[in-house]
Amino acid sequence: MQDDPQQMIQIRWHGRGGQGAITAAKVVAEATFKSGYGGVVMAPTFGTERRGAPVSTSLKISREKIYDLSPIRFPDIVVVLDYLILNEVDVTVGLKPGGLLIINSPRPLRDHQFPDYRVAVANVTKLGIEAGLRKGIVNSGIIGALGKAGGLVDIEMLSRCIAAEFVGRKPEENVRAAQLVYAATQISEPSRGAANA
Amino acid sequence: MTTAAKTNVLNLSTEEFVHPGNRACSGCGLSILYRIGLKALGRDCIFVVPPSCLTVMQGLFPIAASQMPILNGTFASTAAIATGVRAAMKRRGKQTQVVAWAGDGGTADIGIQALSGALERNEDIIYICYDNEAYMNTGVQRSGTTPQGGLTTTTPYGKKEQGKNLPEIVAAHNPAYVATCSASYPLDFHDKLLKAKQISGLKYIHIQTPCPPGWGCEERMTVKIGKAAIDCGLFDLYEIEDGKKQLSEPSRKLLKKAKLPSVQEYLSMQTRFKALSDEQIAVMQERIDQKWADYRQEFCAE
Amino acid sequence: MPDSRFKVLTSASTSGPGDAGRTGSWRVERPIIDYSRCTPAKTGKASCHLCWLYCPDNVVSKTLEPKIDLEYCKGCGICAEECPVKAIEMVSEEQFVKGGEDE
Amino acid sequence: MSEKLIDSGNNAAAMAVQLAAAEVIAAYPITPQTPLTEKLSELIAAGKMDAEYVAVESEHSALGVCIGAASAGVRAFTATSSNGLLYMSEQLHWAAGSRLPLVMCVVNRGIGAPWSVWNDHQDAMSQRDAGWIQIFAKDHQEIVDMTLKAFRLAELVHIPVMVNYDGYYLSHTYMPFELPDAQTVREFLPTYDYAHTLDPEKPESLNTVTLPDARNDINGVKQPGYMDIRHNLHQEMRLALQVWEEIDADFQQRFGRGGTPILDPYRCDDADFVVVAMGTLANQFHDVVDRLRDEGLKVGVLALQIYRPFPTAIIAEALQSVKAVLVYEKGLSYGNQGALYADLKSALYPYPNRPQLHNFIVGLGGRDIGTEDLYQTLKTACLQEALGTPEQNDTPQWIGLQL
Repeated sequence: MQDDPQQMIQIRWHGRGGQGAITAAKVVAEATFKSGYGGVVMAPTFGTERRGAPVSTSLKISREKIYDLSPIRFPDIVVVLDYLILNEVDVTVGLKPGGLLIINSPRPLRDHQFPDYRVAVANVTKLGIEAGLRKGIVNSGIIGALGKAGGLVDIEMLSRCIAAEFVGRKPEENVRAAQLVYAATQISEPSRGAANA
Repeated sequence: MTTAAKTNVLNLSTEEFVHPGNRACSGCGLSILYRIGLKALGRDCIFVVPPSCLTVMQGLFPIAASQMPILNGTFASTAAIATGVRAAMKRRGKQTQVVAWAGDGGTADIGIQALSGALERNEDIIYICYDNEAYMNTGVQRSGTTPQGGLTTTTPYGKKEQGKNLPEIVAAHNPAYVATCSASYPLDFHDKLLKAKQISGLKYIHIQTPCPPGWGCEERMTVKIGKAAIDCGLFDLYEIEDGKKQLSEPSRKLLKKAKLPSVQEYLSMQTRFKALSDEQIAVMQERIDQKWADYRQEFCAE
Repeated sequence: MPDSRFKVLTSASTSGPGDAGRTGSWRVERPIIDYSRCTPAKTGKASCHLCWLYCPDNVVSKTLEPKIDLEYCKGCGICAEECPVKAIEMVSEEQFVKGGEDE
Repeated sequence: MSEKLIDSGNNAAAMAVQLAAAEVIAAYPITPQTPLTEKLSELIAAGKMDAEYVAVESEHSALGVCIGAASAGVRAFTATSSNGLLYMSEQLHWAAGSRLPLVMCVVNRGIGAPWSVWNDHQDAMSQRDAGWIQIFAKDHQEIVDMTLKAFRLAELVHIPVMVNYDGYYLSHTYMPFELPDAQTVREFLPTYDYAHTLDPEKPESLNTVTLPDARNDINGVKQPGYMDIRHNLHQEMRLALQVWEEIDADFQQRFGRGGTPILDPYRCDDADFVVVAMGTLANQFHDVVDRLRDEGLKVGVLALQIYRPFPTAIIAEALQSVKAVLVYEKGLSYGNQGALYADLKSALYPYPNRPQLHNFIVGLGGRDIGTEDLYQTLKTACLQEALGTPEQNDTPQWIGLQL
């Protein structure tokens, strides 16, 4: 997908207010920009963000400048920072068949059945604690899962951008979390055999 | 407490900063203040003035009646504009004194938000409110400081509510300096300004300012009426520095008097109070007596 | 620097007397000083000068014989009211009208 | 050295203001502008920007502080949105009338009631007659470049400039842009100068009561009355268009970006149908235009970069011979039509072969503007051969209504 200059990759992030979905998307935006994508647009949920309430953020990535800033309707990738959101929000709305669904979940991959999609699962919450972060810090870790399953940017660039974003806020631990998640992420291919997005 | 040299009429500067032939009414209390006040402030000042009698008195384009640099601004933003001028002076490394000079409407009513903000930030400005107790520039409408019972064009049967005690509202912000003055004691005002110039932070000076057309009196009575307000104990001259209140001489000397002249004498000098009933005047007198009983406790115990 | 093509007209006033014209014409009564009673004039010493202090319009001089600039004096009478020795009398302007109905 | 980075629109604006070396910043928080002034206060507190930050009690005071500072000879800046802009409306007129060279960012947002924190252009449009120059940015690069150019324009022509950009679409969105080199900016932007700086050594009374008629000054020289002063503001605001083009040319020479200071056309050269829009909406049409071009329709989009002064002759010349002009806008003059549409219609009226004009109202209070909706409505308008009555043609169509 990176070879076609016209192709745009659209990532929608689901989290809760305060979980840092925007920061995570920002880090990935920065990393993709630094990796040579000329068009990167990260647009947070527009409006009144409240701690705990479900929020979404969109990230569009392209080789060329992006002119259309309207919200993502048909994402290629959906990232879920808290598997409990799956009960509240239909996170797969518009997700292209064969698209990638990344979930932070304590449950094994087999518990997350989405036959039309590639699914990547990691226990980001647990790995974050192992990395030395306070419980509930998942935004740096989830980037590792995206790094592994998304194949957009390598983990070294992501790690550098995480370290820069978290200056003064445990940068090393945050990088370690992303790297632990990168290593632990498990991926399943779509069972209905849809074409790769 | 900071003290300043006592100025008397003989050593008061003869340098004048306001031109004759300006548009102030005949017998204007504000004119006395402005003329004498500028002698204390000197030339290194920038004035910020909202719509008020002062706007008109200062001249109509292209002629200025005053020799000071003046920024005329919108009604509600005197203290904010003064803040901006002060910030610019700081940037330019200048000590120029920034003086906001507004009426009671521009201070107690529409301008109180900006004043409160500037007080909270303790901006290094002098804020002067000349209080003629109604909107005189627009033809005598009630203001927040119009006294209870006062007749104005918008209180044709007398104002029902009590006036705001603005200096106390200001003092509750704990600024660097609060003082009250009277147009009838211009030298007291002069010396309080000299003192204010020495203090950094926000200095607030509130001046009772008789207005013959607004108060309903002969023009020649401006000074007399202002003095009567103080002599009967209705309006007091004081300073608050570091949270400590001190009466100024014209009011302090009342502490020694067993009985003050009745407020009736002051009220009867002006037609604006002719709607007051005897009961209302009695209530007013009671309030004054109580205030002075409290003052005697507060200041004579020391 | 402003562009020379632009005149930038604003209302910026410069200082000068008589913005309201010759305000002496506002007067209905004229202050007349009786120097035989006026303290500084009588004693020849700088003293009193309350007429100068209280004059709202800057038309009284701080001189041993105080002078009033009738060009601009609005005739408020504060000087007369505040004079401690009652040396100033307010006299109707009618008395100073030259000539009469014939003119 | 210039720097390529990715950041939010609000931060882009803050960095431009930092580069412009504004010395007094006064602002009051309001969504979606807040992060811009938070960033400035942070830069100042951290010693990265040498300026005074005044945390004021209202927007009215924010512009009041700027009026004071600018009158006293110092470059000042504020920013706001929506009701905050309306609350300072009186001050806007005041700043323009006293010819203060202020710059303000307005992060466009719908106006209450009912409350909306989302984007449209009604806030800026409501102030179009205040005497401010109004420019509209389409992306972060334009926010940066226009803000820098705005300071120079304001200070050359002595008219305040409002830099508008879309709330959330730009303010909170991260995208790449290039931040110019500080030294080059210093060369581009001369030191601040106000013609009537408050000065005890040269005292003037500013904004004094001004009579209806011209009046002699103390030297006997005739000075303007109120109407003459206001006429001069109008004339010089018209003339500012030319200066804006000159500034853009100079900016392009120094920084390599520019060339479209007034109109930014996309595929308009041979177009029969031209969309006119401001801000991000104009950019959103790029893909729509490409798609319709692929289908054989000669369509283009023209972004209007400066709304006041309205580039009457320039835009009329550009559009006079196309078949139809389709004005899409995020605001309107209630009880009439879109303000931009009405302006454009009046600009084209003197031209004998003036095109058909259609007005579309979109995205009020943040209502999603579906790119598909833009495509469909534009296509329909282009293919519509049978025209309705003049009144029907002239009636704005509301796109995306849900009830």
